[in-house]
Amino acid sequence: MAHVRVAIVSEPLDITAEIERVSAGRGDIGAIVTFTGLCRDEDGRLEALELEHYPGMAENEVKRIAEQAAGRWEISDVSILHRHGKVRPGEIIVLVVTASKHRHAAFESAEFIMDFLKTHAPFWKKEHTAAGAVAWVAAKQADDEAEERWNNSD
Amino acid sequence: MAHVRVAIVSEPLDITAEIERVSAGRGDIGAIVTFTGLCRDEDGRLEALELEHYPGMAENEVKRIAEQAAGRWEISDVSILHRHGKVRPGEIIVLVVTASKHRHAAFESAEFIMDFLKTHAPFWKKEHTAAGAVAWVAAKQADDEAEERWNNSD
Amino acid sequence: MKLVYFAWVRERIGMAEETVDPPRSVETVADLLGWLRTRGDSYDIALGESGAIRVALDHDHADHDASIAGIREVALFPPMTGG
Amino acid sequence: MKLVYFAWVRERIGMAEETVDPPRSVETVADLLGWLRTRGDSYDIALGESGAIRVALDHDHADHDASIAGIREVALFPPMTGG
Repeated sequence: MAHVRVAIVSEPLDITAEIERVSAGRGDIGAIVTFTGLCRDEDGRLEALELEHYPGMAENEVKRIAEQAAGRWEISDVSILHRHGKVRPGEIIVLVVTASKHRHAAFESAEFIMDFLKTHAPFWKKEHTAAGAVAWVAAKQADDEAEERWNNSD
Repeated sequence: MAHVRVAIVSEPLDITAEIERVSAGRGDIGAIVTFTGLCRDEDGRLEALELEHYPGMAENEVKRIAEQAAGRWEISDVSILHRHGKVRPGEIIVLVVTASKHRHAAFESAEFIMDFLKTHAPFWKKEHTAAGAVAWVAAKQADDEAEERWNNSD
Repeated sequence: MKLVYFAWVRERIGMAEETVDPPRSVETVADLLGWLRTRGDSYDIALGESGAIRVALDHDHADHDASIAGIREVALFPPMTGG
Repeated sequence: MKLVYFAWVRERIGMAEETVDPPRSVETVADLLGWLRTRGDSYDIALGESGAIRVALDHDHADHDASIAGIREVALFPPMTGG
């Protein structure tokens, strides 16, 4: 069974530390895929994103997604780290790391995890613009469709 | 057009430095995907991989693959770094970084690049075992098939 | 039964959580949403586009036709935008 | 015309590169491979499984039926195993 690590944190995420944690002293990993989701500045309009989450459920749901990926692909390690609270442009919102002997398992499991995080993890983004406006980010139809495709057998 | 960076080097590769190079001071990147291909120890049997390459052609071919990816997906940055010479277990053989506003472009372009590197980049791996044996690594049929699928329209 | 609200559902209702004791006729999530909307304008505005309301029962995603029998915590929120 | 060899093709032929002047009848990569195999056992062993031999003409991948007219550097090597 894969090593699964999940964390919902309010501090900045460190990709280097997470890769190091997964790969240090290991001779059995051939492929590591990382996905880093960053806060964009929207052409300078955005001052910050505020990430609300559902404590308790968020951890459970993210862990469930990690375990689903580990059950579906031959991966030795999976880490999912997600910020909550205020995030500034250029900072990391979400970090996914998957490791495997084989590259396709590492790629596909990371993409699966991102598609399910978007549609299943109880987080909500609110935009704070430099001009002082505040608005909830709307969910994207494209994210539902991205998740849907994993329900087909492949 | 995307920022393309390609390097064929004999020194250890640094994933952190490359992510930093791509993302530092940028507010327009929403997604970064990295692929790290590591030298496995084959249950302790492997002492080192020796990577032979075709100087001149290797740089050209890797650059061509990066540019193909940049032409096919909406990516703002693509880096491909590849080792040559002796590589020890746990060290990085190849590092691919793609950045985009959108996650699917970043994932797919990185996977495309890896599939084409395996079949088109003029590198050859030789195994040196701890017991002193030496053998060329055979190409995998699976790699040809992985490359083939990108020729279908999608 | 504890109700918890998130994002614009929370803002429109004007609170993050409350404890309620719905009548026996409220058996499903859909029943609960209908009953809540009778409790005031803020609820009606928050839950009016009921197709946009997502639900979790004791931390598990659920559909609007799910039974709420025995559930301790019902969460109501908009479509998620994490990741 | 410069020939360069890599991996086990290089090891079996016993050198990394050489300059050759094939006869006029040698027009394609396949012709070149056939002519090289007449030059000695080491060539015959290296290039015998011709289906396993990959080719680049002036740094571009090419098929065995490609013309070598005007080419300055021909590379012969096994299937690649990089990445």
